[in-house]
Amino acid sequence: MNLCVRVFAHLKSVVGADTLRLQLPAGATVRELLDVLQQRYPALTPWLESTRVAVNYEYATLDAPLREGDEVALIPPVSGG
Amino acid sequence: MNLCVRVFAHLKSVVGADTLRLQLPAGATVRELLDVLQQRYPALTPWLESTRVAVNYEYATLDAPLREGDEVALIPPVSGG
Amino acid sequence: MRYLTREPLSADEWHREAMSEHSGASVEFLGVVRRLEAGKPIEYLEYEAYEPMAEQVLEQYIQQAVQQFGLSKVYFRHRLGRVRVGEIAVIIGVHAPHRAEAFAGCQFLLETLKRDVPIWKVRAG
Amino acid sequence: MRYLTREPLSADEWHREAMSEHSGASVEFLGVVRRLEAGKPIEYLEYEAYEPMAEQVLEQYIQQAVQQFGLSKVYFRHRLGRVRVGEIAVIIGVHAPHRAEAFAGCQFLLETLKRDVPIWKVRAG
Repeated sequence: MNLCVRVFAHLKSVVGADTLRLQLPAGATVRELLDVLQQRYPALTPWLESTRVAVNYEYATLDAPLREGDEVALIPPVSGG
Repeated sequence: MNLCVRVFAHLKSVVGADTLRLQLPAGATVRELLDVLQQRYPALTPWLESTRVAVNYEYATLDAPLREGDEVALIPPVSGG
Repeated sequence: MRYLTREPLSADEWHREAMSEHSGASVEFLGVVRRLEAGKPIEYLEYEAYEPMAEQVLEQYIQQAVQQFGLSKVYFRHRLGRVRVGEIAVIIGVHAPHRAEAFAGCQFLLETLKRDVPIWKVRAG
Repeated sequence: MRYLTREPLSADEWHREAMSEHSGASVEFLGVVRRLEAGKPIEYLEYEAYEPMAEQVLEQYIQQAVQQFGLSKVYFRHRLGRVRVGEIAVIIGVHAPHRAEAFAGCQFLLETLKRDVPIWKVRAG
């Protein structure tokens, strides 16, 4: 399946883009997505421990399965207010 | 010494006045004042456990000595706000 | 009287207070007379105070709050006499560098009001 | 957008909200940009958000706060883009029957903002 991953705040300069396009096997999990991202963007590695993943505007666990068309986002620690 | 004791809120209806005049020996304490008040106004007794005494606008302990001219007040539980 | 008044209260005066450039947080509490008092419908509450002592106790606690929580501004007003349903009985506003101190300072002043400031609800009607 | 805006924030709109007769407490928090950010003087902060998610997360937490604390009204606005020193970045206002729920509800919303709402300070200048 094709996935598009949105990237926010300082992670945009880490990966050099605000949207990443990936191909993953159908049913891949959030953890598998993060593994592929680390391989393609090694500079992300130190940031991933503090990064959460949102799927369709909700925080997702590492073992959540992804589906074609999901809106996936990398959410670094928030700092509103 | 002559003391004048101010009374507030529902205690005014308990003693039937908003100011009480008392004669006490020089150096009498807050506790001795309360003993005299209980004798003169037995209806006060059930209220005294929850009543604090202020001397010159500050809460006073039971063993604080009183002086001629002190402004003494009986402070029932407050309910501002 | 500085903190007590018999006039209707409005928060407008507090809302016009400028914030210091070192204050990042403003917290405000308004206490308003509710329709139900002790489960019964009312039209008003009447407040009485031992006024000079209430002013002095408030002044002491406000100074303590400024020190303890690093508040840059405090606004405190309590109304006396008859206060109708929907009208403001008390306003407590504080400015502080950060949110934790602002909430703690405002709540400290409200709790000391409820515990130690000689003001009483003397009548509901 | 309901809770996020790129326009300057003012608390006037919140201050005009009427209180229900069953609400005895109003608590308001204003977060304002300070001169010193991380110890250095600044002129402004810039905020970015993942806007549709931020709106959805805020809506969920506001509904939770209304239920959990019995709030009768909630006002929440966060500004995005450039916010200058002294300007308001966030307003959280709540009405509740009593003071404890009002403070708890306002602080709950502020803590969830700081923890879970995808908004970031992306630049200081």
